[in-house]
Amino acid sequence: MPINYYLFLAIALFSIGVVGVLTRRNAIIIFMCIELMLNAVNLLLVAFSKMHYKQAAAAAIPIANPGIDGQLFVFFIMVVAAAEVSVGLAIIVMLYRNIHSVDINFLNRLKH
Amino acid sequence: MVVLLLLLIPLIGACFLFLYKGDYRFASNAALRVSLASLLVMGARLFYWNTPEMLTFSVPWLTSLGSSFSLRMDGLGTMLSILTTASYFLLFWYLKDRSIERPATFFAWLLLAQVGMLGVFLAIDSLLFYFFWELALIPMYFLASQWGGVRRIPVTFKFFIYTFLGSVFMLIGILYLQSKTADHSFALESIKKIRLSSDQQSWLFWLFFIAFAIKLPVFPFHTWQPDTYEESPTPVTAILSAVMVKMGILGLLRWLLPLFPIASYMWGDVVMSMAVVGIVYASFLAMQQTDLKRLVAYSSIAHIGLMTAGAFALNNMAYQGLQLQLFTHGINILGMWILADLIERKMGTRKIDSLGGIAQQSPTLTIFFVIIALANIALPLTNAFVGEFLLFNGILATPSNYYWVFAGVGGLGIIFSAVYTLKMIRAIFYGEVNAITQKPIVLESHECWVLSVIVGLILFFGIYPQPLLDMTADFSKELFSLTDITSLFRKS
Amino acid sequence: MNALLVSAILGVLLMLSSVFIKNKSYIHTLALAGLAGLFMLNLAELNGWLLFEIDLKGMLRFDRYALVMNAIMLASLFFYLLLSGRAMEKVGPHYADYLALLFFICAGLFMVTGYASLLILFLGIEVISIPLYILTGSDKRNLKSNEAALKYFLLGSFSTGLLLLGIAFFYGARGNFSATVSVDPTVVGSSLQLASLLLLLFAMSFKVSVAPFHFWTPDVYDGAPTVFTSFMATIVKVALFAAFVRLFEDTFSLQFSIWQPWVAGFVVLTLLIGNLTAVFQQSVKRMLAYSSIAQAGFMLLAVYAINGDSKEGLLLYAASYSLATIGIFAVLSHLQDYTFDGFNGLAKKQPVVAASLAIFFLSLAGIPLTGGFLAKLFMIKAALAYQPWLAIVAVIMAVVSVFYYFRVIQAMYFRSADDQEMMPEFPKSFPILLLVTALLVVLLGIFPETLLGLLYF
Amino acid sequence: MQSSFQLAFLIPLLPLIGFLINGLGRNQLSKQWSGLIGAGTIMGSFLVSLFIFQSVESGNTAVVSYFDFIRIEGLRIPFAFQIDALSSLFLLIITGIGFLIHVYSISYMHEESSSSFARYFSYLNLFVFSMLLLVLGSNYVVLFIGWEGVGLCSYLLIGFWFKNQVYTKAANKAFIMNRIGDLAFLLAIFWLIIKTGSASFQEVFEFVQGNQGTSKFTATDITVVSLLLFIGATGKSAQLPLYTWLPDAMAGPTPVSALIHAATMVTAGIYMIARSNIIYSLAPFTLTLISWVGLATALLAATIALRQYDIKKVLAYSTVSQLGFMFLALGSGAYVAAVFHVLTHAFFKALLFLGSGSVIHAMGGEQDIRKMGGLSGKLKITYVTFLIGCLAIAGLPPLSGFFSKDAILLSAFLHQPLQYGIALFTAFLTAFYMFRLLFLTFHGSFRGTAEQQAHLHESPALMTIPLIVLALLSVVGGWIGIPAVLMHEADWLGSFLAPVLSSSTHEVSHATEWMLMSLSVVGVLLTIGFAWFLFRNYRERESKGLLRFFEHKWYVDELYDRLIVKPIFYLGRLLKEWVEPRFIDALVNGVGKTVQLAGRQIRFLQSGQIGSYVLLMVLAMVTVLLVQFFIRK
Repeated sequence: MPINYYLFLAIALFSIGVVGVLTRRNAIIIFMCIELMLNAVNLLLVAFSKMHYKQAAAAAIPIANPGIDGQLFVFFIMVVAAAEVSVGLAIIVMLYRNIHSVDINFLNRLKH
Repeated sequence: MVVLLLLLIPLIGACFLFLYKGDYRFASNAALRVSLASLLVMGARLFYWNTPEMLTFSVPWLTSLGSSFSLRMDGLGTMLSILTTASYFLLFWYLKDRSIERPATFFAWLLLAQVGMLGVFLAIDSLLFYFFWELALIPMYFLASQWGGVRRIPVTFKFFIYTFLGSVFMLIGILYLQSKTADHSFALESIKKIRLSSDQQSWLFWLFFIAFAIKLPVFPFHTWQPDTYEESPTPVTAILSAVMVKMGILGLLRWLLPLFPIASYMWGDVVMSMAVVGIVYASFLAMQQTDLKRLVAYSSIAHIGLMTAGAFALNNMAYQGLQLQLFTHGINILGMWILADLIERKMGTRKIDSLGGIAQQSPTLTIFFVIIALANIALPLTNAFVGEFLLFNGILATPSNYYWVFAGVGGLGIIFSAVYTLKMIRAIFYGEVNAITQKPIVLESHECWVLSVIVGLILFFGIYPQPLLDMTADFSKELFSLTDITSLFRKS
Repeated sequence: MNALLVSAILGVLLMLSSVFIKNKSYIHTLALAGLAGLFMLNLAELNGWLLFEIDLKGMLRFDRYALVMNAIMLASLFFYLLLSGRAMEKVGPHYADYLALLFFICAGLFMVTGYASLLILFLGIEVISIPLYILTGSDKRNLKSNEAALKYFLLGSFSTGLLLLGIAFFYGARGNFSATVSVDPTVVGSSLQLASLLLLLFAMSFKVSVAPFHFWTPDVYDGAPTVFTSFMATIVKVALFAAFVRLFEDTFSLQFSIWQPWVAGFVVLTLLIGNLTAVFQQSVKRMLAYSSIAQAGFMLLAVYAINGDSKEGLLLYAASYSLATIGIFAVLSHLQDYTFDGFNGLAKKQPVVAASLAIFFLSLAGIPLTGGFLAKLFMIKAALAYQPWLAIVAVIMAVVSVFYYFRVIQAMYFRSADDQEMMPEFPKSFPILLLVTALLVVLLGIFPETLLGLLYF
Repeated sequence: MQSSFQLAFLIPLLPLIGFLINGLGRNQLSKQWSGLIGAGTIMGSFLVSLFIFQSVESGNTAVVSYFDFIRIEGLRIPFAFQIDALSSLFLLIITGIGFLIHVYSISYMHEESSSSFARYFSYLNLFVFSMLLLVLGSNYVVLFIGWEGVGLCSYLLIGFWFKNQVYTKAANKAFIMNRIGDLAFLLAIFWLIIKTGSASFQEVFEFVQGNQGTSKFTATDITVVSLLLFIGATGKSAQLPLYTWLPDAMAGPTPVSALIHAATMVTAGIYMIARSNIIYSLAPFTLTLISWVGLATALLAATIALRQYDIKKVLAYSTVSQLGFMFLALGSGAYVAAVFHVLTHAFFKALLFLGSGSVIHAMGGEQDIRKMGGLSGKLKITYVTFLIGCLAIAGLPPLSGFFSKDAILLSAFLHQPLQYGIALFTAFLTAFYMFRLLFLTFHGSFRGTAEQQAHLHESPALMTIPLIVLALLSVVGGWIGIPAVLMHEADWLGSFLAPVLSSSTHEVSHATEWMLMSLSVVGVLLTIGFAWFLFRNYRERESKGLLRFFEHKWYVDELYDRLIVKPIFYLGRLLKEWVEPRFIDALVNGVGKTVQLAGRQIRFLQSGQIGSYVLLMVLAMVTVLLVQFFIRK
């Protein structure tokens, strides 16, 4: 299967995430959309890693396990995303405690 | 070495006064001593310490940028250093035993400004020049804004912004020149070596000229000046107009003309028109003023216009006259400000309409005022005459096609200056005394001395200006050789 | 390398320390000592003495530039802790934890200054961002703080997404994450390359708050507790700029002609928006937020014109800008009234503080004899080598900046306080420390060689 | 060089010393002392001038150089004195008459307080100093120094009683009008310096004669220079259009009017043009212009003098008119005649002014002749001397005025008969208004108040002696220039001045000359008779028509006010009220305003809504990507 399919799929997912961020009001849903963007990137990385592996194999370049770094990167992204989730949810909860809402439209004390 | 001393003495004095907050008497005396010291150094330079190594100083500084801390005192520098040290000494002498709030800081700022101005006069490294240029500006800003009049804050802020805007354009010009030099240095000598096309010269010319024009100020960049002069405390105004405006002229003479002679010729007509229009314009406004300080301020614009026109006359006569005028105008205007301050302090008002008849009560003051005012309108046998004589002579001999227009229109200044000066004298001193001018103005001895010294200088150099002319002869000759249009066009 | 590891360890130590040590001043002292140690270690590494011998596998590269930048950041951080360390206590009860987070962030800073692989860049940025989200929201009861935290968090992770997408494309095009010069010019022109280049440009621009990706900055800086705003606006920002410069100096140097015009556009936009918006602000804190955008515009010139001047300039900028801003925020955190009138008559009551503040603002405005001037000078010089008009825009904007910086000076010196009890009280040592910082700023403006000398000898 | 020339520096130095002593010691010196110093110093320089004069007469001339006033690359202006026939002659006039007037002043000013008495004499000495500098200078710059110096002193002395703002206004007017001329004079000097590279008379004249018409010094140059110099002269010597200051200048003390505004200063213009006669003889156009201007001035002033009632005003206008005659002479190339008239005019006009001073003194400050009359009885000496003065100015032989005026009329006749006619008519007018003045003042019945009548008395000796001396001079002063037709080899003046002044010698038959003389004499006599008939016993009459026009001085002052003063004032106000604040300054402030306004607007981008932030960011990114991928490809 050519790489382009993965590419377009990932970009589509990413765009969906962006559009979600643009359109939704609920902080948690926005955050989910951001996660969607990250996962699109994960998909892309895996696909590329596979592609590079194939190329290396075809060209018989003597590198130790080619394309592995892409997959490693994915794990890092997951870890970081997890950390972000914890912090982000904590922030949202704190906010909810104070204004009993997670609608970002109410967040405009700071402006101009 | 001398040059370094000249900078160090006021600097140390300033730091000392900043740290040590003395009472008025202490502070003024300390400042007086400091200014006396630098005046003595200057005198020593004139008579003993005039070997080249005495007059130059250079240490590596900001070498990574290609700059260096190098000073040199040439004829022009000497003239202006004398002016600076003398004006400061006279001013501080005059200010002796006068109560100002936070005196120590006041004098410290003034001395710091002196460092900046002397640095501008002596620097031969363009970046250093820019440093001192700004260093001179900041203290003036603080002085005017802290001890000034009611509208001081907006007025002085405008002054600062305006001047700063001009100077940053110059900074770009300086950086551009440095990038063009062979050895990537800011030194004047290596900048002089660059061969610039006339287009490059043109826009560099404007980058520099704007800075100087605002500082001077030349019409139509002058609008900050009357307000600032009016709102600043008069001693600060005195320094501003006696010494600081000379920075602009020096910029023209040492940087602009020699670096961009062709552009100076190409744009000479434009600048000269601005200058002479400025003379007439400022005279007209001066005739209309009712406030003594504003009147003197506008008259000073007119004088500056004449000097600027002279600078662009591009011939030896004008250069000589201009440099002589730098000194004489400084001394005269200093006298005018001191007198204005006296009158305001003793009479409690600056409005010339509400004064009158002072001549009956205090003849001595009147004599001083009349002499200095007449020197201000360049009556023969006063110091300003020779300067203006040579200036006008040079303007009439300028290589432009409109030389006679410039000379004629500028000459109107001779008439108008008489008009507003005599008007002022008549309104302030003649006529019957009124409620305000009842009590006579008794000059304290030191005030009397200061004015006598000024009058002495006026008369001496009015009768025998030769020493000053000789002082700047070499500089003028060199400048002329660099800006001589005929030879320039023969070259290119 | 030394500093990176040790700072992480110190972070853990401090986190635990809150359990054993109750006296906050001890913790403060401990943190200061730790910082001093880090500084020493960094200098040691600068002289080639390493604590551990680790095979970095080409992931990190601590060259001179990175180390000097680290040294600058550590020094700034040291002064930061000295000046406003105690002010943190006002924020909330978890004093030790704030300090711990600071040290973790430090580790992240060293990663972004010294990364040799985009993976480390990504990790570094995250290690910086996540604790910053927490610090921003650390004033839990304060709605502004909450709002700022959420905005920062959402927008920050959004930009992380961009960054990652860019890295992914990069990987696709080059087959590795190494941030060194591309050896294979054929791939340079490909669409993937282009896309990754632009996406990374956007992401980095966001992190250093370059227009049009600056929108989070004013709100977050305004909402966050002042002490942490000061940290974010200075040390973090310069570190990220170092990363920015390295990315475009090494990784994308071959696409110079492609990205330079865009960067130029961003510079102009940033200078305009930052300066013009700052002119109209009423709160000094928010004004400083916008001014930090404006300064970012100047620092971006270092990215625009990658050459010796601009890199040295960035170092000077990092030092002078951080010190000045830290000092200003330190004073600000002691004030009740954040509007310009809050400074009225400070000169009479606190001459030393006022003088130091004046020096800081003069430095930010780029008046000669201060570090700020030389920094701007380098930048303009660098830009002049490519585009005169860019330099002209820059200086004009520098003049505009005088509009708002001098409003504070006017308030301090030329106006008198309407009510005296509003006047802030400072700790005994504070004015002296502030003065020292100010003198450092001046020294940078007079003898920059001492700093730049570290780069090459 | 003649030994006596070494003393030349004393001539101006002594008055300067007098000025310094009187000026600095004005509060210490008693009146006697300051008067003594004032007059004594002038006496001293008069004696020195005599020495020098007789050694000049024996044919010596020299340029005595003291120090370099200005010495720069390509220009050297020494501070040097030129001693020749012309300057030595003027030296005598200035110091001689100056001395007499100083003496006169001692008694005339005795009512002043001692300090202002000393101030008066210091000014007077300073004036003499500057005037001597003017005539002694060997180059245009030194001449100009004196030129401005006398202007200054005239300003100070007109405004001597500075409490009266009318006087000070007149002083300002005098100074400023002089400045207008001075500007032209300066420009002429600059022009000469640029063209010839020098300002000293000898070098300039040699250069001009050497290179006239060549590219070095074209005909245009000559015209320009001569015109500018002439404009300068009109300012100082009160010619059209710059004459109006002189009548107002009568605000000063009467001796001052006699010395400055009749005898010496106002003749500086004639001196300067006579000095530059070499340039002028090359500029026919300018000469014609000068003659016409002079003539017009003479006529105008004479007509005005007809209807003036202030005794000093009449004399002032007659001075203007006489100066016009001198310029007519210059214009007709008769420089000697002009200088001759300067000399004689100095005698009789000083005499007349001092006489009027004596009258005013007697009348207790009254100057309006309508309030006088019949004074001849009380003021015998004054009357006689005044009568001599009138006869002299009217030009009756053998008094001095006759010879000089005759010379002028003759030259005019030769130059341009029409001018001769007008000049002759003007001469008759002169006789008419002078005798009108005489009759109104001294004849008929006294028209003043009673206590004035009681107060009437002859002035003290210190005042009458100068009158007598001047009267003698006015009688004999003309005999140094008796034309050949009356006596052979008697034109001493002409031969004396010949080396300096190029005299136009075109012969005229004796018959014509006789005819002209007799014509003028008869005419004058008739006019005097007419005046006697009219004013023998005067009755106030409302003047109407042309006379009214004359009485209001042709409304020239009003005209100038409308055309020059007011417009300048309104223009200035326009600049102050509108151009400066609303235009230039508004432009500057506008920039700052714009910055703030822009800030105010851009601020609203920061809406505070995360959504809008993201949207803007995404939009920016999309634009960049699109441009990069589809346009910049």
